Amino acid sequence: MSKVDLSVKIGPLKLRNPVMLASGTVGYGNEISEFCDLNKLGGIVTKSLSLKPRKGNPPQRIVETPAGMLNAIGLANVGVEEFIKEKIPFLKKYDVPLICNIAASTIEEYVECIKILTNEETIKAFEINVSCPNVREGGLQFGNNIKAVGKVTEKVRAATDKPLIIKLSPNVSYIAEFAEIVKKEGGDAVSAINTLVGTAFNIFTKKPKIYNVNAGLSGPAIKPVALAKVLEISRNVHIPIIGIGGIMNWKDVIEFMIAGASAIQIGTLNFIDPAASEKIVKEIEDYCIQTGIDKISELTASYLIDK
Amino acid sequence: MSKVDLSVKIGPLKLRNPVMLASGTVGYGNEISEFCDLNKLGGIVTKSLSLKPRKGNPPQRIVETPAGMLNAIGLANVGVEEFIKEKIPFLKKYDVPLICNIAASTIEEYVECIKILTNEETIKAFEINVSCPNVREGGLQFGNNIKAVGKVTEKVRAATDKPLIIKLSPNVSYIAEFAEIVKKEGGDAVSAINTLVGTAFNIFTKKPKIYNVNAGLSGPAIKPVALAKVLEISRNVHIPIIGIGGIMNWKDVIEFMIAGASAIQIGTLNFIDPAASEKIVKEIEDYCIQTGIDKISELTASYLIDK
Amino acid sequence: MFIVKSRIVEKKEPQNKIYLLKIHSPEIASIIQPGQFLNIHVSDDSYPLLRRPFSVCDVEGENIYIMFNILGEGTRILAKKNVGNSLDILGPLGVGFNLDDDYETAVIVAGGLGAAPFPYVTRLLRNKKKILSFIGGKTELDVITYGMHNYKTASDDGSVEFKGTVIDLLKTQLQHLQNQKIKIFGCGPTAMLRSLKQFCMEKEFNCEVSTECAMACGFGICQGCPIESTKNKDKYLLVCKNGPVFNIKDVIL
Amino acid sequence: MFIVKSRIVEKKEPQNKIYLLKIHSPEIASIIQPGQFLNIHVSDDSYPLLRRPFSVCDVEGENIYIMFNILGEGTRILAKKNVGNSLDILGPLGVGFNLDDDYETAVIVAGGLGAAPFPYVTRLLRNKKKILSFIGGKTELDVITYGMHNYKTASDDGSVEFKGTVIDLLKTQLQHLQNQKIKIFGCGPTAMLRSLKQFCMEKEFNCEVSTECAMACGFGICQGCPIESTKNKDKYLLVCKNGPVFNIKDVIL
Ligand SMILES: Cc1cc2nc3c(=O)[nH]c(=O)nc-3n(C[C@H](O)[C@H](O)[C@H](O)COP(=O)(O)OP(=O)(O)OC[C@H]3O[C@@H](n4cnc5c(N)ncnc54)[C@H](O)[C@@H]3O)c2cc1C
Ligand SMILES: Cc1cc2nc3c(=O)[nH]c(=O)nc-3n(C[C@H](O)[C@H](O)[C@H](O)COP(=O)(O)OP(=O)(O)OC[C@H]3O[C@@H](n4cnc5c(N)ncnc54)[C@H](O)[C@@H]3O)c2cc1C
Ligand SMILES: Cc1cc2nc3c(=O)[nH]c(=O)nc-3n(C[C@H](O)[C@H](O)[C@H](O)COP(=O)(O)O)c2cc1C
Ligand SMILES: Cc1cc2nc3c(=O)[nH]c(=O)nc-3n(C[C@H](O)[C@H](O)[C@H](O)COP(=O)(O)O)c2cc1C
Ligand code: FES
Ligand code: FES
Repeated sequence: MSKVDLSVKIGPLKLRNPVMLASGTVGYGNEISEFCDLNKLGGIVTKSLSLKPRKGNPPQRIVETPAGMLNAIGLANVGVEEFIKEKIPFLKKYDVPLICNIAASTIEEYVECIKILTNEETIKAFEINVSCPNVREGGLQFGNNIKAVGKVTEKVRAATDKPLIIKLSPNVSYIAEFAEIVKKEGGDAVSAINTLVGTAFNIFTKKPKIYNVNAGLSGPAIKPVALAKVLEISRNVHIPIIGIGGIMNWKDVIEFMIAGASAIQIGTLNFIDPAASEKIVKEIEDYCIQTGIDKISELTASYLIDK
Repeated sequence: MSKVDLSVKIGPLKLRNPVMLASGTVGYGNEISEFCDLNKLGGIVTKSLSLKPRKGNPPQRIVETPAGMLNAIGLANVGVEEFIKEKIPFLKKYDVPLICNIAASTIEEYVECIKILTNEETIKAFEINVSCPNVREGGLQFGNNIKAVGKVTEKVRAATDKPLIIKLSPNVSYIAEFAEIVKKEGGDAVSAINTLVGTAFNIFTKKPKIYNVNAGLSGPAIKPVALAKVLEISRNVHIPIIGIGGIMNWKDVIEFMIAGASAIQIGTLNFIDPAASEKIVKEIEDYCIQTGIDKISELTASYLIDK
Repeated sequence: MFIVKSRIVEKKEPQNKIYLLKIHSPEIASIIQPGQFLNIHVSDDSYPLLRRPFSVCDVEGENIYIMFNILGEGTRILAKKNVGNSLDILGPLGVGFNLDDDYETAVIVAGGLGAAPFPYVTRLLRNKKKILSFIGGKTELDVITYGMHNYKTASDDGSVEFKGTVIDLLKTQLQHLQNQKIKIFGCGPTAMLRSLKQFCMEKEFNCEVSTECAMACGFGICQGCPIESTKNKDKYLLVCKNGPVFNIKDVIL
Repeated sequence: MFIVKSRIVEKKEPQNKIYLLKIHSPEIASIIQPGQFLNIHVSDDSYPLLRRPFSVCDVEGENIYIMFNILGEGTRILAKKNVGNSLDILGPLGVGFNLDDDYETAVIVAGGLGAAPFPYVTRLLRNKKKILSFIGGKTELDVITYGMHNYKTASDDGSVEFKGTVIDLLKTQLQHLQNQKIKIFGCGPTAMLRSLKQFCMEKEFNCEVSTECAMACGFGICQGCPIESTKNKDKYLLVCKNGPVFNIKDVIL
């Protein structure tokens, strides 16, 4: 038996450890399960699901940047119906908390998705993506508009008893205000952060490198920003935080927890080393042993700030 | 004689080429003049000056991050009086447009600084730093508050006839709204972007790595974000833009101009290669020759976006 | 699919600016199919961040080969590697060529670095089928004949046998091709694949092509590599998972 | 100040985990003073981004030496460099030791890698002054005697001559020190410099120390490296420009 208690709680959601896989970076778990034992992880978050299947953006969807990458997938996904029929059966085989990430263009669509999914026993929580910068009709206006985020939270809350996580956009002036409204409207936790808005041009063709023009920046480049956002929420709002953004190794996990995260999600790293998350679970345990921590949850918001 | 016309105009300010050195990354020009011929550059922007000298933050002020760095200098500067007495005489020796960057905690302080400096002939323009994230009493509330930015622009505009550039914070939901108010209140141009707010923790001491806790992220990591902000302004507001953020080579300069910048500033790169800016001027000229561009100003906002 | 650290055991420049690395990787060598690819972490640190995809160029016993030229930072770093260095390889990935159909002559059509997958294809087919290869490039230097068999060459500048594109060259052999049961295997720049498609659709030739797309993961989790399908307009195929080799009828290039 | 590409001409590990690079850099070698430093871009690409500062360890003709151990990514990359590789060096930087005062005996006090600047100091003083060196470290492995002269050693674990800190060792020699006109030159961890300061202030010894601080530029343009001055409370000194060597009286450690 392990000497360290790695379990964490995100509101009502209990995870065996704080390491989850982030939405959009593991599909529906199938391919990555060849590289890492899902049963060793804290949780897995699906690609954002919408009511109907989405084709997503034409290529080019991806471009590498210094210590990061831009993506504009355009929320390509199978839709909730096919998800239930084709993807849940696979995920059922695993004993890992499944968190369903939902993206929609209207508040009604969010609610409808939730209603369809909420009775699926395999689904242990919902993560609401209000912040995807790549959908023109949706995403942006929600994620950057405090009233809209409040409204979405309220309506979705009414539609499910399952733990409810709102995934926040970092592209705002004060992210803590958004966490505050989520809390007020009954959300159980916030995820921070989704990608930063970025772009890139080909200097010979003068065209954007990414078809959608604007894209989401992820990877180690954004880690300092993500940490500052987590800290901002942690210092101002009493709500569990799932830290996301540029995590590349166990040290980054610890850093996010110190800054205020109760758990974390690994995104871009899955593309580079799909076996990393399982290793990281082991390594954060070693850190706890080495530094005499009995319960990893003690690390959350353990920052020592003088002022 | 050079075959390419590298000159650019930023409102009323004419520069011999679009390559400037960014505030806070060249001090007052002295040290960097040992590595690069200031007379070859488009312009040089001073470290932010305040009315009184500022001591700045205690160490640690700097930490490296993936493809970037965090800084929280705390606007250490000599103050406007000493600047005039000690620094201007050196800068007078050069034939390079000198742009004075001003930071203050109150609107009155901005105006007072400008009044003291505006009669100095050597100073060719002002850049107003409304966005420094490291000063607690100032900076942040200005930079993220649209009314405050409007007010500062209005008051400073009334205090000087010199070209007036407002340097915008990227830590906002819609930067174009800020450019819009700057335009409305009579600003001649905007600089975009200042640093992103970020932080970092030591995972063994649990203390922030930077004394000030929050710091500004600069360097190639932020280039995609900076480009997206420049593009956002360019597509929405008719005002000259000075592009800043992560420029490491001539290609990045061209990319910023395509995205909408009339000129650019080099920041973090000066620390790594203080001779780079002079080389870059030569290299963008080569690009123009190679691609048949007679006037580099044609590049500004030359993006080809289908939709 | 494996993630393995594999040692470079040989490094060659079979022709100017073309690099060939022989890598000892028994796990991968034993199962990889022609047209499949590897996603390689080219550096020892985290720069550049993403892996770089390379077709398997050839397989010899426990060794695999990759062939590349220097395009950007990733291939620059790779070109500096030496015998004894290790590479972090993810593979085998994707769907390769189907060599086992009912045909007599394999017609290989390669443009520039599109030649990369064909030494392996050639090795496997050499004793089973007739092979006719057509290799094109901008200039003589870009015409890569390494590991190819029974080939004709074309270059835009006429510095080799034929002046014109490799598809133009192919067309001159039309009569010859129509006399036998052929299957075409193509790889090269998109413009070449497009005109190959037109040619094959007109003449009703069976053809498989290896396609390219910017990729983040290479194994189906990022959705970064869409390619338009002719069969289902509502859904993209993924180059990394459903391809990179497709029947030319099935994709819009 | 120059930015030069300089070739590594020799690489040594004078003791376990301590690396010494000899670099052919005539421009810098001809002018650099002991206690000055170099800011080195350790990689060929842009990762890591910032230069890394290293004291000049020694100078021999047209060559300069640096000494380091592996701390993080930058020094890890540096340790992998070999003879023939080039380094991009910015220097000489900062203000070094003043060796020319009026004193008879130079007392060198080094803790751990703080030994780095002293081989050069020793070389320059060897024929001019008496030298007494005190070298400390956590264990025997951390006590670096390379290039030192007439030294006594201390380690926290007692694995060398003296058990305790190097300052404790220094104190045992107090009587001896007070008998002559000395100047102390110190370099090492901040904790060591602090207790050295206390010792020097009490006994009124003249002392210069080389300090450290996280740096971005190394030559005065970023304001990243403040150190509190005893003379002017309203302004920080800059480690890179006003230092790294300071009279111990002038700075708050
Ligand atoms: C399935 C597959 C198989 C491949 N097989 C080979 C092979 O066998 N040999 C070989 O030399 N190359 C092959 N490539 C292309 C190879 O992956 C790219 O050349 C490489 O990623 C470039 O990396 P870089 O860091 O050097 O260049 P970067 O700095 O990433 O890019 C340099 C330039 O190349 C362009 N570029 C980057 N990636 C691609 C791409 N995938 N397709 C087209 N243009 C690109 C960029 O837009 C840029 O203009 C293959 C690609 C795929 C998708
Ligand atoms: C003027 C000056 C002279 C120096 N001379 C030498 C020398 O001769 N030999 C030598 O081995 N080292 C010397 N150093 C320290 C050396 O610069 C650092 O060890 C090096 O920058 C670490 O780089 P890295 O990438 O390996 O580690 P990083 O990944 O940058 O850091 C690894 C760890 O070291 C800490 N660290 C980084 N930089 C410093 C620093 N400047 N001071 C204290 N801790 C730091 C970090 O906080 C981190 O915990 C000197 C520093 C200065 C300022
Ligand atoms: C290719 C890609 C696709 C993504 N798709 C989604 C998505 O569908 N829904 C969502 O909420 N976040 C999505 N994200 C954001 C990630 O979940 C994560 O918030 C972000 O990438 C930052 O973490 P990282 O730096 O570790 O990647 C996506 C990220 C990437 C790189
Ligand atoms: C060490 C440091 C100090 C800075 N000081 C100032 C400042 O005083 N005033 C200001 O307007 N911007 C300041 N900046 C921001 C830069 O001018 C620039 O906007 C930013 O660094 C982004 O550009 P870069 O990525 O090229 O560095 C500073 C940046 C750095 C790295
Ligand atoms: S490259 Fe990730 S899905 Fe194809
Ligand atoms: S390191 Fe930049 S001023 Fe000292």
